[in-house]
Amino acid sequence: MTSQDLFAEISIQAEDFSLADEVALLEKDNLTDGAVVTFTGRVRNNNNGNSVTSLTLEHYPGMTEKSLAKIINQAKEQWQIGRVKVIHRIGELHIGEQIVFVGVTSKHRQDAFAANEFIMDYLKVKAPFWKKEQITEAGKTSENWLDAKTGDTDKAELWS
Amino acid sequence: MTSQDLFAEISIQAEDFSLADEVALLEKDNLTDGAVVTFTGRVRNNNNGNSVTSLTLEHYPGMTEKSLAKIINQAKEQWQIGRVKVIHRIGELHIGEQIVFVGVTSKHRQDAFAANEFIMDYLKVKAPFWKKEQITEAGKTSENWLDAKTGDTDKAELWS
Amino acid sequence: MIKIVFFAALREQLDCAELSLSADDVKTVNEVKQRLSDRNSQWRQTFSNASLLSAVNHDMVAGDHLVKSGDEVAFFPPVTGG
Amino acid sequence: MIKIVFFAALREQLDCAELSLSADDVKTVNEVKQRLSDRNSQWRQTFSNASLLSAVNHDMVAGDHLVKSGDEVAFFPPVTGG
Repeated sequence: MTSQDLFAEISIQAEDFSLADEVALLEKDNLTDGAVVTFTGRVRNNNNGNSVTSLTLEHYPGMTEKSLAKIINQAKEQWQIGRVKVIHRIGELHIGEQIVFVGVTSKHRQDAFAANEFIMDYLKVKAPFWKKEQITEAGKTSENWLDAKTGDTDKAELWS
Repeated sequence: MTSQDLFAEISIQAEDFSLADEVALLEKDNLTDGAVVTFTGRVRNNNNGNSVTSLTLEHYPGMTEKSLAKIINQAKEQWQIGRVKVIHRIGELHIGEQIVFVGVTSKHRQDAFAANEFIMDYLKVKAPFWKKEQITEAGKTSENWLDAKTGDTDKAELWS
Repeated sequence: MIKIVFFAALREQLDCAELSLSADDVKTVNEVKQRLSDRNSQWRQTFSNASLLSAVNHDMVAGDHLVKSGDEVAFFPPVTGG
Repeated sequence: MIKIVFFAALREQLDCAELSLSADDVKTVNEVKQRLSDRNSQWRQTFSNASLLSAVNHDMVAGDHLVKSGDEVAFFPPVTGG
């Protein structure tokens, strides 16, 4: 594999994505990386015990891409990894829908696992995305912005 | 999600598998687990610097399934995880082909990452599979059984 | 001029997505924040939230970060993506 | 009788996949191994490899594990799956 075959791609998009297509791209003509780790995050129905019906994802265009590129570069400095793909969806998303994808290839499974988890941990506290949830209870719909979890900040700090 | 929706499936098979299909089964009717982590291991072309053309995977039928079930149960005792699927292929596999798949769902991404990596680490040192590699160099083909890596044993011991 | 942008709950509380300030009177992010707080009691209360984050030209920065004409300064709540 | 099975490189070195031993003369996995080593010099050399693993009825065990009639005892090299 020559160096130009290594890539780190970031996509912020409203459309859904295909896990199979993304992994196929990570693996295409890549015969040196035996390990592929993926993380997929989806909208679940029990955030904080409320009955979430959908989420709306807002982001800060420009800063989002820059912060994700920085996070990926930090991962590449710490672990021997090959290709990286990060996808984050924006706009309105319903229960069960995919929100985020991180895919990492490596010669070594430990590096693929660590880099993938590091990217997710840092994305959670550094990338400018905000979730607003729509909740329906007793036939009444309300909205509220999610609070950041202190656990996420603590977890990201464990890496440094 | 009721408890019977939780599953841990193990498949030892000669046939290839579809990452997309496996993840779809892990996610189907599963609205409480927002995190899905997958590991895919593939045959790479540079094991120990030799020019590997293919691998033959042998296993110990019966013990394989029992050891993988034990590994999955240990993961379920340590982390809050939902569904688990482990696939390991046997027989002759060529460069680039998929060898192993581990998929784990969880409410919490940290648990999904940790359980998945734990299962792979333990599979590497506890599950009775053996790889024989076919090497072609200067037009000559030879075969040899892979040596176990002491690093794998060390890594598995880190969890205990 | 300095471009100031707001996101998420902060934008809704201020009912404002973007405004401009003269670069003459503010040297740091904290001074930008002070200037915005001085607009009225609603803004003062909103900016008293210690958890607000700041970015200058798309990089997260601390309050003592210097600002100059042409900069884009952003304020927003802790992020909740992923 | 005790069923003995061999895998991978070990099976190839012994040129044997499976055999049976009377349970009367062996009480532990180590005694099974000793009995096999006594077959001839080739087997003795093969079983002198300290890294060989043992399983009884599909569970990995140590050398002092007891064996009885009807057990399946397996010997194999360190595993290399995944």
